[in-house]
Amino acid sequence: MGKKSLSTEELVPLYKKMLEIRTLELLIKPLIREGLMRGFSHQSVGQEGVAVGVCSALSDRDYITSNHRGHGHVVAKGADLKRVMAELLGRATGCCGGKGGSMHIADPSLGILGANGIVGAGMPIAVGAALAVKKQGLDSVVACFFGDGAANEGSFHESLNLAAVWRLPVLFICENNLYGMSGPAKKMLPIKDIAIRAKGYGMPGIIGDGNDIEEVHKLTAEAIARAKSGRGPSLLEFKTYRWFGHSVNDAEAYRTREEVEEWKKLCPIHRLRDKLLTRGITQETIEHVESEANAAVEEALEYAKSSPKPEPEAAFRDVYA
Amino acid sequence: MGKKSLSTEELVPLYKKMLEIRTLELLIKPLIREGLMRGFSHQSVGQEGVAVGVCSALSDRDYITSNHRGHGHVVAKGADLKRVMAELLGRATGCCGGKGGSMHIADPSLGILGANGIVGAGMPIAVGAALAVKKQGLDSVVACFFGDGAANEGSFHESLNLAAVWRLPVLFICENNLYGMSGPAKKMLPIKDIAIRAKGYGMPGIIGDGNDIEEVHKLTAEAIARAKSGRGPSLLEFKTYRWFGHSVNDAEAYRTREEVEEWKKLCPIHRLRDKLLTRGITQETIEHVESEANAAVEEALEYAKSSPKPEPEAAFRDVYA
Amino acid sequence: MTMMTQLEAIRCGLSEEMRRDSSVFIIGEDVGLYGGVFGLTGPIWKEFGDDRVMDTPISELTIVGAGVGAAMLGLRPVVEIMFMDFITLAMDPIVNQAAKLRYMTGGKVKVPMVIRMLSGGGLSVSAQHSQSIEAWFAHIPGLKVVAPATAYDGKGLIKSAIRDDNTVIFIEHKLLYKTSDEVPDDDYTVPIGKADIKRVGKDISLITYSGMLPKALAAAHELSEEGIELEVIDLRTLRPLDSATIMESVRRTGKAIVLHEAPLSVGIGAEVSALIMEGAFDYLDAPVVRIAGKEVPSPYNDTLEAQIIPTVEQIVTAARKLRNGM
Amino acid sequence: MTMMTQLEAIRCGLSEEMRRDSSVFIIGEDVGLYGGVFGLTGPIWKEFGDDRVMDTPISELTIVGAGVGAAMLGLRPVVEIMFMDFITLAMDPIVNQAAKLRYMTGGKVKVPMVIRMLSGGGLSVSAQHSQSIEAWFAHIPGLKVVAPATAYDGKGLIKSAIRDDNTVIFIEHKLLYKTSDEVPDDDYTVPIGKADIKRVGKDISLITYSGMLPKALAAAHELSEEGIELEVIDLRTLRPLDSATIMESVRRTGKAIVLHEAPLSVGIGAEVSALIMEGAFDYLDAPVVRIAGKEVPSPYNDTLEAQIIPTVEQIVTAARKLRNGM
Ligand SMILES: Cc1ncc(C[n+]2csc(CCOP(=O)(O)OP(=O)(O)O)c2C)c(N)n1
Ligand SMILES: Cc1ncc(C[n+]2csc(CCOP(=O)(O)OP(=O)(O)O)c2C)c(N)n1
Ligand SMILES: [Mg+2]
Ligand SMILES: [Mg+2]
Repeated sequence: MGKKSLSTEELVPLYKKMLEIRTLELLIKPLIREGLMRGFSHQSVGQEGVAVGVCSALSDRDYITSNHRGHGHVVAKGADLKRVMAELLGRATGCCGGKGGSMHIADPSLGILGANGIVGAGMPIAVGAALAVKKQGLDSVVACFFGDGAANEGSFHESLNLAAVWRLPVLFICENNLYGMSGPAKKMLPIKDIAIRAKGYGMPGIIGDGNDIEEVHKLTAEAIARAKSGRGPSLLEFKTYRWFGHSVNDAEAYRTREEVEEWKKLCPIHRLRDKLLTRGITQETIEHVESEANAAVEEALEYAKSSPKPEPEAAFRDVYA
Repeated sequence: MGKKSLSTEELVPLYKKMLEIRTLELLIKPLIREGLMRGFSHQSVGQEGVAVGVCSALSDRDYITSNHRGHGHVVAKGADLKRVMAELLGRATGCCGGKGGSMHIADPSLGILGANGIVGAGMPIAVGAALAVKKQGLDSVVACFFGDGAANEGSFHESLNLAAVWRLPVLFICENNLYGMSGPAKKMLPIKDIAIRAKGYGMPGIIGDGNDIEEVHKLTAEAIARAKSGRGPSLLEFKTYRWFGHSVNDAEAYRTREEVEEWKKLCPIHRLRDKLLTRGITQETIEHVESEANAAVEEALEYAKSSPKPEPEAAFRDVYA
Repeated sequence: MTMMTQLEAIRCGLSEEMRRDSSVFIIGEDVGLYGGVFGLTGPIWKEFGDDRVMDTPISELTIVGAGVGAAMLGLRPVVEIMFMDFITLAMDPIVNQAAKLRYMTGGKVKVPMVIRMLSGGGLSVSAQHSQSIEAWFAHIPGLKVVAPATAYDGKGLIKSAIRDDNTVIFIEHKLLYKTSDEVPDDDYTVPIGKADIKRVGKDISLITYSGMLPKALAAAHELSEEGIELEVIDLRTLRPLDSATIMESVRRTGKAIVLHEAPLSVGIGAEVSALIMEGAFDYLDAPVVRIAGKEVPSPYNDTLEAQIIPTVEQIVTAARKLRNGM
Repeated sequence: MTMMTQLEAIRCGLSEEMRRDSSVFIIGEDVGLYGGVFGLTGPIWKEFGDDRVMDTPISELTIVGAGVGAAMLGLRPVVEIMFMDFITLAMDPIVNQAAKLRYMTGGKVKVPMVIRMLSGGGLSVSAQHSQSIEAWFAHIPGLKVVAPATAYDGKGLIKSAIRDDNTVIFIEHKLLYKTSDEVPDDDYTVPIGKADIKRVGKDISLITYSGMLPKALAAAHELSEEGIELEVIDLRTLRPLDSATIMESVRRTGKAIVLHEAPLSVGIGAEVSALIMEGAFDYLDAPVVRIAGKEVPSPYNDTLEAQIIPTVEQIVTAARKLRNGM
């Protein structure tokens, strides 16, 4: 915190984190096909720059709320790959004991207040968490991830307003990936940039390239500094793109292959890789990191697969505290 | 429509309308004290300029949605004083048969889609009505009245967004009377002018003096012209003030007597009266209009008082069509 | 007659009504080009285009509220809310506006709107995409609530719902979409407020609706082989309930089971049980048995989820017990 | 012991808990300087100030949602939603978040929040300010629901609700605020989940809660003069229901009336009736009688409103009939 740009050395573990997320996300479709994973699952391939960039600026004391497309966010915030993978496979060792699944991964001990299946629902929760931070005098911020589609929910408006009037330490992180499920942001919003809405809440509205992890980190760090010094929330809009369909079944009729290909050229991972190489990180180091990331996900998958399923009685636990 | 300013002659009936509203509103407290009126009731004394100014620019084909402070809106839109008064007294002859009361006055045949007891709830309804107008190719607009407090509800955001993306013929009329029930707009909103929020919906955000009926009329007429020519909705913020408490029981601890007195000097009715006199309307005409307005309200009250109460079985009618 | 899935039948009913009446239109998230989460509205969009099948921003409160406004002006919106769980965001326009406007205005307006939503578990989609909260709507005067369990009823009821001058909550179940049955080729409706005896039986009345109907019929089949004849009543409409059909059956059989997927407490089953208490007490050989979803949110893991949704076995066991007077 | 109104008692319970535990705070619209619509929170604000009694913008969804977030971080928010009717705007944070978070995270979090709201009719405040929709919450696993009918229970239950580690829906009734009874001066709690026999009687069990308790007691008084002894059970908690107390009583009396102000269909009364069917069928001399609000929205006119809320006379008549075996 405070420090706004990362050294090349500091970027290396972020490269690894992005790779871990991507590798994990690439497993989803096969896992569903094999019947090992069930339910709805939303992949964030192409958006790793935002998740990792934002979380790289957060400390262990900070919190996030996430949405339905949350694998990247939670892994970036430090969730254990093994337990995430086990959760995706519905195992007893999963971070929610197999009861939450893809849309509900949470680990409050790591500041992960939860993914969410309800579009926009994380925003009021983030505001409340920030209120608790302020009331308790903690040195923390809450970063709240949501999409361009969620920016049209009433919860967006009420949350930004409340956070602003109370000057709460929240970062509203909009991942503008150009589409809701299928609804193009340019048809669902009457404005080009969601960040414009910040004006209506008297807070800074900042636009960044979500596929440039350095920029994401820097802008986030600035907003954190602002929040921690008591100057209140910010709205950060990161332009990015999801490479895959909304969920596993999506004909993607609402966009062209060309558009997808154009965005793939802006891959946040490749861009960081190129930068690292230019800045003197060796090919060996890169490859080492890549194989480490692969191994970590591989290990997580093995862990998950060999983990026990929850015992049936677990269905009846954890309803009440 | 189209014509943006009113002749002095055209202002006279508006003067009368404002007086009718004020006279009616002044009856509320006594009626409640006498036990003739029950329930919650919110007076709009001081805000007549907005109600009458806006509705003076509307035609019979146009629609309004109103809120809990709706007496002025519905009377300005042409609701029959007798039937409004009868409704306030819960009589069978009331415009809702005595079943709605102060917060629910409606008369769709006059384009009055209803007052509303739920803050913000009229906005989505207005959007839907405007959608119907557009779909049916009607030459109508929908004016949606709401307060500064309502501008913090999620419904505000969603409604402005939807109306904007579909370019619907809606006028969002915010009566900024500086307070919600007690919450001062300057504490409940992080911005000075609610009209700023229009930017977030790519629509014009216009600020007007709500106590200057000519200005209200002119700005409304412009927004109507815009809407009818297919250029979509506008947000109009009229600064005004309620002279009385939020409802009948209100200690008004949240504001000073001085503030109230300052605003009373800006009385929309007196201001119009002065203008009319300056512009050559005679004292006699003014007094004639005043006594007519008084008589109309008096007559409405008599009508209401002498009207029958609904028969008990009426409680069981009108649940389903 | 054509064999079709319930999804096709509902689509067919929607299309026919849209052809018949130009004031009918569909409004919701991803209903157009995307075609709806399970593809139901896609072909309708192809036929009618963007004006009649309207994709909206993600704004449930205002989608439903706009439905109310459009209906007040004489249109017949069919609002799609995707998963029923999301209706939590739009209860105000339904309950405080649509259900009450007619009454509050002394009969001056009507709100002919249909709100379609998907309920139920069984797909491992966890706690926020699996609920069955029809009981909420069935509790609200001014609303009608239907929940068809077959293709035939799906088509017939969507037509009735659209033609109804009141707001109708139309509940579909994820697992029923793929089930098929015979659907007439010409125009027909299924009346709102009328239950249907899906299998005649003399021993026990089993009252159910929506996603549980196939399990009820499977249990009836199994029990029949042991000589226990279940009468399976499909409520189809949850408000108003067809008390006459229930009573006639229970008075005949003297035994009743009520079955639904929603949690037990204060569910539709409670209402049916109470109604039977009031209308057939003297005919009952044994207390009415309720079989319902467990009192927990829906878990992700499928083994866990299977624990909380009523099973054929549970029905069979309950029926045997009832028959044996235990 | 001090004689006080229910409003004072709830206020007193809130203040005491706020003194005891600095993590407790009140959040809602017009709760501070304005003091709440009926003045309940005003003196608390005077004592604790803006930090502990927080006035919010008019944003129900986010007020409740913020309560969830604050509770997840260890605070104990007491959210005020003014009239219960407005909760239609905040069902998502209650039902999809607060009620499910613990389960969805496999027990990792708790959401210790209280949501206070005013229910009921009788003040001519029409259809959007008079509802009693407690049945919705009582249907949702993960929530607790309480509805005290006396000053004593009001204070004791608000304390239990605040100390509870789960989300508790706390329902107050407009007409009960002014009713008074004796309240102990020292710290005490009323357990959640425990009904209370407010009047002992041997002939008929009358099960009720919230705003109907005074009418139940008035009817009991009147009936007693004719030699019919009503046992009046005040449920106090609507989820979880205290089935044991109900059963014990009904098995003793053999007759039961369930009474509430909310509309009949799929209300709490249905659940109680069904429970009695299941737990005391063989003890019943007659079917359980439900007395409930009429199936209409609340009208403004007071004569009309009186038509739809259960009356003492209705209870007396029902009890006489039951006693006479009709
Ligand atoms: C309240 C609610 N409405 C609708 C949905 C269905 N849904 C899930 S994700 C989604 C699109 C969200 O778009 P965006 O916020 O841009 O996030 P992205 O999927 O692009 O990451 C929709 C409509 C939902 N889960 N919750
Ligand atoms: C959804 C909802 N929340 C709260 C209330 C209670 N309430 C009624 S009017 C009001 C203040 C509204 O303020 P504003 O919109 O500025 O209108 P004004 O009263 O100033 O005309 C409040 C909080 C309500 N009726 N509905
Ligand atoms: Mg998106
Ligand atoms: Mg105001």
